[in-house]
Amino acid sequence: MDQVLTIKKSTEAGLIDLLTYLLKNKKVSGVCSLRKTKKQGKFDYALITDPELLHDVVPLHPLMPVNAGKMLSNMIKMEMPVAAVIKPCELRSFIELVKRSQGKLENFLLISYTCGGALPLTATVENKVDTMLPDYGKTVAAGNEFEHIREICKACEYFVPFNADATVSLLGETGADSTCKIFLHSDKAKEILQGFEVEKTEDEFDRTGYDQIRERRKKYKEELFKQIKIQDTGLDGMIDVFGRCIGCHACSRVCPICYCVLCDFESSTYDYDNTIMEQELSRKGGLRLPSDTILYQIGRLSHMSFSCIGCGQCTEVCPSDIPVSVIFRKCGEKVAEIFEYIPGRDVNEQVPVTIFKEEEFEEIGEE
Amino acid sequence: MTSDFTPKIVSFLCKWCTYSGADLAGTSRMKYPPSILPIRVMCSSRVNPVFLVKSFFHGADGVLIGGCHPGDCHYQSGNYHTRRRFIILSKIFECLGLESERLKLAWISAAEGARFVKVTTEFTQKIKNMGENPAKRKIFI
Amino acid sequence: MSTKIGIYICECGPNIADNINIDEVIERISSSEDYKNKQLIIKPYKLLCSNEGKEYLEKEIKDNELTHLVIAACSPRDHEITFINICKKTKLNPYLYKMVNIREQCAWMIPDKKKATEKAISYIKAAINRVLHQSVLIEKQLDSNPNVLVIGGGITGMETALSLASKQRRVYLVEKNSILGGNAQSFKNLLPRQENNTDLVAKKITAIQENENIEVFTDSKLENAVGFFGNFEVTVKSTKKDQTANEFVVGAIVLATGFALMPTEKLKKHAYGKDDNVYTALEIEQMMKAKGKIVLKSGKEPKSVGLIHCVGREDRGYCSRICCNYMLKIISYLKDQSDTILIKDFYKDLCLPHKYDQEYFDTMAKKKVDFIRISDITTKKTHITYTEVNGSKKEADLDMIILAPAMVPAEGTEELAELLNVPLHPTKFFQEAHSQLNPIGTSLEGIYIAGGCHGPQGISESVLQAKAVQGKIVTQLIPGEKIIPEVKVSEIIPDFCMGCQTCREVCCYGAITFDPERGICVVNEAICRGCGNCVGSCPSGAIRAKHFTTIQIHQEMKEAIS
Amino acid sequence: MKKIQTKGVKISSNKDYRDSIVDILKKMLQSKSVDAVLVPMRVPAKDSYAWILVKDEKLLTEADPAAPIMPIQGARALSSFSRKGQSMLKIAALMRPCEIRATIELSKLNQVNLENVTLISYDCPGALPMEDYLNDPEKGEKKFNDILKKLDFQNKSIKPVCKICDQFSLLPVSDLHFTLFHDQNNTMFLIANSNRGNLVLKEIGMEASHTVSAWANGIQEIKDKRAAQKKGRFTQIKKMVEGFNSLLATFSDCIGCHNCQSACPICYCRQCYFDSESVTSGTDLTMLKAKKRGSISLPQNRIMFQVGRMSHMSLSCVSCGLCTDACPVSIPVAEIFSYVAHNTQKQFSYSSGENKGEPIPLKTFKLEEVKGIQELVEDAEA
Repeated sequence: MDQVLTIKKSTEAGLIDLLTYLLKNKKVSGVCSLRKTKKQGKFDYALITDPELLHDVVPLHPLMPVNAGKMLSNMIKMEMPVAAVIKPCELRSFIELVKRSQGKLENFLLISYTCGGALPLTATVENKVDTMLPDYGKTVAAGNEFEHIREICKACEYFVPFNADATVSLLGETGADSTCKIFLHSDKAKEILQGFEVEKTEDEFDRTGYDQIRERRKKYKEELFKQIKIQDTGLDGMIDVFGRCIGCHACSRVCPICYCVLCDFESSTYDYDNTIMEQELSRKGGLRLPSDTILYQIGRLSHMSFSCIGCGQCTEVCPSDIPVSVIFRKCGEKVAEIFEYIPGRDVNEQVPVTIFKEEEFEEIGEE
Repeated sequence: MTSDFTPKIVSFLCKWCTYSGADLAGTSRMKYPPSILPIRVMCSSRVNPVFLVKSFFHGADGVLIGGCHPGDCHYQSGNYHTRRRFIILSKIFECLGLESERLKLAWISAAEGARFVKVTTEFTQKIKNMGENPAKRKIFI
Repeated sequence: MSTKIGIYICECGPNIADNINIDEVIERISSSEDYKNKQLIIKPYKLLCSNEGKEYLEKEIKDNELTHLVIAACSPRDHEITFINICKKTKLNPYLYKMVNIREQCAWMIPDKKKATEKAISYIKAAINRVLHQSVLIEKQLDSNPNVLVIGGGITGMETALSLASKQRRVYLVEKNSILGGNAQSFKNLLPRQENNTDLVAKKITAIQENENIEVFTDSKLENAVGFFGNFEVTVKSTKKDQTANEFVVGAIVLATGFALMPTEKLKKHAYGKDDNVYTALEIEQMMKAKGKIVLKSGKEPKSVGLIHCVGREDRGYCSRICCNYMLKIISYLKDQSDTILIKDFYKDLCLPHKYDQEYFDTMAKKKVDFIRISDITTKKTHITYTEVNGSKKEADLDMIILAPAMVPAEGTEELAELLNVPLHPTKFFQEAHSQLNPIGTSLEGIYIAGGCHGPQGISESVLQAKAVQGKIVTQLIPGEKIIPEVKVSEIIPDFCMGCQTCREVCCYGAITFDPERGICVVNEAICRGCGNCVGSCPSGAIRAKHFTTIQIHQEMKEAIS
Repeated sequence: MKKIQTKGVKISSNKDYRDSIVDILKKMLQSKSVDAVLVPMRVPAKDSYAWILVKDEKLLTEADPAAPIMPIQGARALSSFSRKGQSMLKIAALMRPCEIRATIELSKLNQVNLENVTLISYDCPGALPMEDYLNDPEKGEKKFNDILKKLDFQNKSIKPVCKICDQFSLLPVSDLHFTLFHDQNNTMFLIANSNRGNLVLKEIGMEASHTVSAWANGIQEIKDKRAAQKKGRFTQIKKMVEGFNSLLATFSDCIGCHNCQSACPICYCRQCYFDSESVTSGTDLTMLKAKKRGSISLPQNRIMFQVGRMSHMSLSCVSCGLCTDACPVSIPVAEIFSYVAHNTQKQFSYSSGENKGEPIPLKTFKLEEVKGIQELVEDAEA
């Protein structure tokens, strides 16, 4: 049974109260949240230890300058947990990283929320966040998708967090401007917030209450997947989509699942000696340089597709405007389906490539 | 496609089972197409899926992984991992509309010389019917 | 020293020469653009594996100061080692040599000489490309400890200890109970000849006690074991309080932890524990041994007895193999006791796997025993309801019920498996390295399994396995000899390793450990078998399979594609 | 300074400039003067360009010698082929002057092997920003065609960093050069600027006999205009980056993706120092730092990365503008780096990519250099 905190303030103000309580009473060593920067209309993630500085935090802003899951994985040694307010997809990516020993759950009190989707990076670049927010808020309170959020967010069916210690109810919460409702799921959260004196009740967080939104987003997802025609156009379709890839590998750099310090495809293994390239050149008459443009994409898919949580950062940073995230999400979903795997759902669910069952795919290799 | 098209098939054969199976086929003087150029590995699980991707994009008409039957892996469970990796890659190929039929995984034991011949002959024929790997001539990949 | 590659093509008498145009191979390779600035020496020879051939090759390597060697001949299965040994006689490192199989996988399989020649050329070129990217590997020699740790003091463990102990080889025998003997000491007689068992077990125990090369630890268990074949550091601790731990080094470990019967709470379906006159077969053996006869709780002899086979077989998912036989033994105990006793034997399938068994069954069948083949059976007190295979439902009231419960691994098997990193079969018995080809090995070199912990089996098979383990250890762990661990192992490049432990999880040998201090994984080269699974699993490219590096394989692929 | 050639081969002027260049490249392949040419080619989806090393002359018809955009720096493409050492093949690379300069810098860092490579430059009017082009490639093509047609070297659509580029024409390191910029007579010249260039001319049966002074004067005029624009722009940039707070404000959108570094031709490192454990493993300090200051921004080290990268590569920066193209949050990285590079290079009287022989200042030193330091030391000692 969850414990429900009800604070008679706007959702954001209520959450800030909670964070302030945590930090003031030294229940956590720091708070990790989005905040306003000194420059108007710009935001970044921050680790805050001084409760006075919490007045700048905007924990529920629909922005993702970086995927926080990747960010949290870098915080290794901590004597007390840090309270982190992150989006469900960021939390899922963090779980995927924890499975790969790239982060520690016990370092954090993970607060997430029912997510209405994130704005693209351009919203901040073009200083549009402040003007968009009121409409965004209203749309989310009504349980709808704001038109300017990332495409991949409109197609996201995992907007209710898995594995959060606490969930802030935001999506479809009509009273969000006057009431803040926070569900505490874990004993850790209940214990840490024992002394936080607000209205507390017992209730079960109703995951099924969002079915309508989920169905709508799933539908949108199917549409989005359909638009990516690669599946029907084969190799030429791949070349059409990835032909303009400049091989900068920005997608992998911002990807929370790509945790390698050096991507294998940037290693000397893939610096071919001249003989290999000259052989290709002779056969084709022409050779793209640098080569292995599509190989890299498929290689990356083979490494991480089943763990893709669809945060959309790759699309955001692609200088060639390739819809990387839709393609990866689509492939990822199809691959994960084989193993009935949902990335980030459960920290004890093992990554498909680390395990196997003897009795599976028995027809493979036998014919 | 001209009928004298000889496909190039990169084959990664596990030393203990499939490579020995191929040897047995030879010793028994069985015949199979010369399209197969075997690369001997200790275990099929050594075959990184990217080897298949690389073979495919660098112009192989087909790629074959040969390993021990499930349960018979010389290294206990290597082939189970191979199987999962292969499934994942095939699915990715499928999602991207690439010809996953050019990738093949076959369990062939050291005693199955005839099976080695059957698998390689059929696979070669299948690739022949499919024609040359289009990636062979694409310059923009 | 500049690169100088020697390529020797064996004609293998007519075997290769008849179907491959060797002159053309030589001509085409030596004129290839690919090796324009490399020094190639390429020559044919009639039979390289002959004594003359070997001498010729040795001389060639030395005289030409070859830096790399390619032999195009038969399958490496036949002669890889032959040419490695020649390399070893010269200064050429054997890992700078590559063998090409142009016989089995070329000359013998392609009927068309032209095509076979083509294939031979690309096959040899792939080897040249590869060999140029191979690296020197140095074999290490490690001291080995000849001593053996045997876990389990039952028949199997004792047999193993006795067969191995010698002046050069100490055996440590660890038994969790206070006395040796294990399950076998409960049996009164042994099949098939109904020999008296007490003597046999006692003789073994005495032999162990008298053997000064065997050290016995009763009431003890294995506390810790680290290391690898030839060098396991083990700690054996007494289960009694305040006992100090014994630490010593052994070269091999034998698991002979035996079996137990299915836990009694699982036998409730057959009224076990609910009625005083429901017994397990083992209890009957114990009763026979103690009292010399089979009696009811009341002390009276039973007039009617029901025997139920296969108890728990469906649950466990396997046949326990020995039960049918010992049930026959119990029938003989009962018939010896009273000629008129009514015996109903309920079985689903009879398992009579040994050459003596059928004869024994036939003898018993003559003694007026109802062998009833059933499809289902339930017991309420000593009242039995059963369905025969023909579908008819019947009932019976009997004085006594004797159950043959499934054999299960002894208590502590899982714990031991985890401690040693030895895999378990889904039945929870130990998993052998290969069910047919290496049934007494485990996935870890130097750790062997024998007896009931291997799976349900009788004493004869257990002893057989003990002997097999002995053979394996005696030939592999020779006192005073060094062991040469595999050199074609994996190595982790620390700078690229992220410590995600994917490799550790896929390695079935426990050869990879995580170093929390550095946050990276480390390969224990002495345990690694070089399969390369970890390399295939690492997304960071942080693991290199020595002698099977990605770059070496890329070189072979290049030729396969061209 | 090497003397710039004043004579060139007159090339038929009736044709489109692209065809003229392709014709010459074909001749080079036909005469076996080179084995392959590296040229940009429009990708099949027609929405970008890729570098293709062409051996089969038939493919050259697809080549686009002067692409409107620069998705990948030519130096990077060449480096991917020749990093591992000298190729057996003789290659001609047709690139923008900034790409040639980056190639020269990379050759000094052993990332390009210039043996067997002929560098061909052309008068570059600038490139379009990737973002603009990708929004509507056909419009981009048209726009760029107009620029070429009108010889509009001051067009407002080109990348900001191109507008302040005064090294857009024949370089001392070019082997051959096509003069796209021409006078009213529509004359286009091919200039051989090195022994290798002359040899190629000879092999394709051409001779440099026409004087190109009119072209040279025209180029000089544009150079002067661009230099003036540069000066003006640098004054603005200076304000954007001088002082920590301005720097912070300018990079306030930075998400720390390091894609500027990925796209940069000079950043050749396999792994950036700022992505390496030496920088990232200090994360245990994150908490300490946060405690000391009350809060810290995440991800850490974003400004340090920018400044650090400047210290690593500004001496070789060629102001090609790929960093700005690659920046997902549209920070004018290229102009900032160009400004910094201008100043660091001035310190050593070095101009990146101008000269093959001149070592990168960080690889050498002179006993008496960097005016002012000596005085500072003396003052301190007094």
